[in-house]
Amino acid sequence: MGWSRDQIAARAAQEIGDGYYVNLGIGIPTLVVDHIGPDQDVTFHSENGLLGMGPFPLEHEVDADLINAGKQTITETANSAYFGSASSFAMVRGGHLDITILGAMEVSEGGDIANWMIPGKSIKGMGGAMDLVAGVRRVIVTMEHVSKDGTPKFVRECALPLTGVNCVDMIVTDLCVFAREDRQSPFQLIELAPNVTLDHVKTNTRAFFEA
Amino acid sequence: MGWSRDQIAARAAQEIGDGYYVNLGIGIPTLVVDHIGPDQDVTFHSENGLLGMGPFPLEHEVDADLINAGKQTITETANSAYFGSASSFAMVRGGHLDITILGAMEVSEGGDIANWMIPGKSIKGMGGAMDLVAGVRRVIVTMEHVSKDGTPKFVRECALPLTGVNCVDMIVTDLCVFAREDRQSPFQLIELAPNVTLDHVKTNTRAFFEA
Amino acid sequence: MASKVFPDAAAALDGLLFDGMQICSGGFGVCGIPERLIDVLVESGVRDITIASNNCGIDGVGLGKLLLTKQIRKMMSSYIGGNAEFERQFLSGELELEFCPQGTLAERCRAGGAGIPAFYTRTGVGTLVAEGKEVRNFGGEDYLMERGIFADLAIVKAWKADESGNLIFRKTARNFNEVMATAAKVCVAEVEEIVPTGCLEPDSIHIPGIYVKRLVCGAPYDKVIEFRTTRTEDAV
Amino acid sequence: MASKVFPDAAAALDGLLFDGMQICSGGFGVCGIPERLIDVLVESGVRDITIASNNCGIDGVGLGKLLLTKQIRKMMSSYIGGNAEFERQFLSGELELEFCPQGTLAERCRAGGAGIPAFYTRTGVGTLVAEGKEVRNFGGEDYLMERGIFADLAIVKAWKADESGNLIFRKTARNFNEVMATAAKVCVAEVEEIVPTGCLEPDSIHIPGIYVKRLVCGAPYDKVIEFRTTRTEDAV
Repeated sequence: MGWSRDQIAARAAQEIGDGYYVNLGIGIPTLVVDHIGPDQDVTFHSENGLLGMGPFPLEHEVDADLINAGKQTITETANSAYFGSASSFAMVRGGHLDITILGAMEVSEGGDIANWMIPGKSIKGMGGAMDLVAGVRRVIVTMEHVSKDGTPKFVRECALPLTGVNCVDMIVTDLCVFAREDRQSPFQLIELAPNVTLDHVKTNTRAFFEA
Repeated sequence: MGWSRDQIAARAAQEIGDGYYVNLGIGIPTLVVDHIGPDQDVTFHSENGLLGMGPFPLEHEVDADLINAGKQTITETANSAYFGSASSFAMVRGGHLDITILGAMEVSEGGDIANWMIPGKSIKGMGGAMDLVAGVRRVIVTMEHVSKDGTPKFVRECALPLTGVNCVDMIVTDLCVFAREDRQSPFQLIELAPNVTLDHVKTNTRAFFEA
Repeated sequence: MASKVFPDAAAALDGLLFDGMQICSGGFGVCGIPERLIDVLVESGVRDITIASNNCGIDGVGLGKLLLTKQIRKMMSSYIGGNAEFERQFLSGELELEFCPQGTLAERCRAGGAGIPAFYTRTGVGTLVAEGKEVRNFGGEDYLMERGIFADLAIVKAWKADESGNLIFRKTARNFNEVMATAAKVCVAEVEEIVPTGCLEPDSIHIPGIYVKRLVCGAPYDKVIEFRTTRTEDAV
Repeated sequence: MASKVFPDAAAALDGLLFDGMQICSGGFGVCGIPERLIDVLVESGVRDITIASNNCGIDGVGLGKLLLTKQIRKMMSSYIGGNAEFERQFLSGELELEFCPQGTLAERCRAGGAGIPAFYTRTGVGTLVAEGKEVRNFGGEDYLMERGIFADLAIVKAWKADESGNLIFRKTARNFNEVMATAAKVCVAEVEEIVPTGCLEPDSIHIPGIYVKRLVCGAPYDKVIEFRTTRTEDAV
C-alpha cells in the first residue's frame, strides 16, 4: 500500500519542468534524478558551488575537488559552471532556483518545516537548508507520512526547531500529495497513492488540510 | 613660487609605498603615475573593474573593451585582473586599497571633502568618488591652494555639497602639504613648497591648521 | 528545452516590455553596453521606463537614445557627465534622477539579485545622498541604509555565451554587466559569439546560465570609444 | 616589492598568530581546505581562536586537528555533522558554537570583506537562528539583520597563484575559499602551483592579488575524500 521511496521521488520529479534549475536535498530527494526524462533539460545546483551536477563518477574519474553538498564525489555536465559559496547562496537567496526538493522531520499545516535538529539527540547543523527554504521559489518536501514509531509528520505546529516558516508549497509522502496555490492558502490533498484511502490519510495526519 | 601641477603630483607620489594598491582620480592625480620609480611595484585600480592598469595604448593596441574610469583607452599590466563593478567596489568599500589620490573643490579643516557638484553650475555626478573617500584606507587630496578667482579651498566648513565627511588624511597643494596623524586630529602644515612662507599659506587658507 | 538563443534582438525582447517598467542595464560609459537591445527599446516605443545604469550612455549613443525619444521617466545613476541631454532633462525637471554613488549602485543591484532587501554602507554619510535615509551606528561609525534593486528586466552585453546561457565578459567591458545580470526577474544578454554548450571552461564562467533567460548574438559590433587616448612608442 | 611568496607554511604565517584571534577559513567538508596552514596553527599552539568556517573538517582532518588540541574557543559554522569531537565539545560546553546558515555565513563574510557592517536576509526568520537578532519588515516580509564578519586572518586554499597573489580555484574546491580571502585584514593562501606573474588569464582570476598578502606552495597534495561515491560503466 502506498508509494515506495522511489515512487515518492518519481512523483516529486513530475513537478520539474523543462529548463528548470533544481536543488535536491539528501535522502529521498537524491532519487529524483533517476526520474528525469532523457529529453528533459534540467540543471542541478549543488550549493557548495556548482550548477550542472552530473552523476557519480566512474572510478577513474573521481576528483577530490569535485563533490556535492553531501560531500560525495560527482561529475560535471556540459553546461557546468563553478562559483564560490557567496555567489551560490546569492543565487539561492535571490530566488533564482526554480525548485528545491528536500526531506523533513515535520511539516506544519502553515507550511513551516523542521528538518535540521532533534534537541538532545541529533545536532548536525542546518547547512544550507535554511537558505534553500527561505530563498528558492518553490519548496517541495518528500517524506514518509509517519515516522518510524508511527507518529504523523504533517502536523498542526512543528514541535522540533524550525528550518523555515511558511515556506513549503507541496508535500509528497508515501500516502499522498498535499499542495497549495500560494502561501496564504491551506494545503489540499490533491492525490492519493494507489490503494490509500482518504480515511487512512486523515488518521495519520495531524494537520488541517482540504480534501 | 610654489609647486607646479607636476610637482604636486610628485609630492603626492612620495606617499605611495612599495607594493601599494592605488586609485587615482582625474586631474592632477593622473600625473602621479609619472613619478612612480621604475623599481617600485605599484598596482593601479580602475574602479570600472581592473587592478593593474598600464599606460595609454600604442595606436595599434587600442581596445574599446579596455578603458579606465575616465573612459580613456588604457592597457593592462602583467599582474592585471578584471572583475565586475560590484566586486570592484567591494574592494574599495572594504578598505582593501592602500591609497586614493583625488582632486577637490574644497576641503574642510575637519577633513570633509567636496568634489562632485557645484549647484546650478556643474552637475556631473559623484561617480565612484563617494565610495572611494568612504572606503579607501588613506585619502590624499591634490589641488591648487586657491581657486581661479583666488578663493581659498582649504576652509572651515565646505560650502559645496560634500563628497564625504572627515575622510581626508593629507592635502598637497601648490603651496604646501597638510597632514594629520588620524581622523581625530587637526591638520598640520608639514611642508612648504620652495619660496613659500608660512604667512603666505595663512593668508590663503581659511581652515585652522597647526603650523 | 526551449532554446535560450533568439534570432535577433527584437525577438529576444518580445513580450517582455511594458510601460512603466524598471530595467537594469549593464555598461560603463559606452563600454560594454547592450546596444542591440537598447535599439529595440527605442523601436518598441515603451514609455515611462525607470533605468538603473551607471550612466545614460553619451549623447545619442546607447541609453542616450532613449533620452532623445523621452522614453525614460527616471534614471538611477552615478554619473551624467558627457551627456548634455541627460543634464538638460534633469535640470529642466523632465527626467527624474536618483543620484547613486557608483559603488552603492553596484551593491544595491548585487543585493537585489541576492535576495537582500537592504544593507548598510559608509558611502554617502553626511552628503546629499543621505537625505531621507536611515543612519545607523555600528561600532562607533555611522552608516546609511541602502535598499536592494531588483528590476523587471536586465539587459547586458557579454563577450561569449554558450547555448545554455553561461556568460563570459571581456576586460573592462564586464563592468556593471555582471551584477545587472543577477538583478532582475528576466535577464536578456547580447553577446559577440554564441558557442555550443560545453565549449566554455566551467571555472571561468562569470555569469552562470541560470541568470540568463534569453540570448542573442549581436555581432558584428562596431564599438564606440569615448576617449581614444594613445601614447607613442618612445613615451613610456 | 617584498615578495608575497614564502618558502613554507610556517614562514607564511610567521608573526600573524596571537591568542584570542579570529580566523576565517576556506573549505567545505575536507574539500579545498588550507591544510598546510592549519598544520602550522596546530604547531604554533595559538589558543582561544574563533574560527568562521562552514564546518570544522572531520575528525582529525583539517580544522578537526585544532579541536583535538583544544585550541578553538568558538566556531561560527553551519554544520558539525561528520565530526564527533566537534559535536562532543559543543554538547559538553567546552566549545562555543554560533550556528550560522551556510548562505548567511557566506554572506556575512562577503559583507565583512566589502565594508558592509550589516544586511537583511529572509534566511532563518522564525527559527533558533533569529534569537537576539533584529527582525525588520520590508515590503510585507520579515527579514533578519545579520552582521558582517571581518577577521584578523583568512587562510585559504587555491589551485594556482601567480607571484603577485592572483588566485584561481579549481571546481568545487573554490567553495568558501573565494569569499574568505576577502574577509580578513590579512589573507594567506596556499596553492598547488605558483606561476610567474603574467601567466594567468586576467579575465579568469577569481581573487585579485590585492587580497592576498602571503602565498605558499603546499604541493604535493594528497587530497582526502570524505565520501568516495562511484558508478559503474553501465549504470547511467
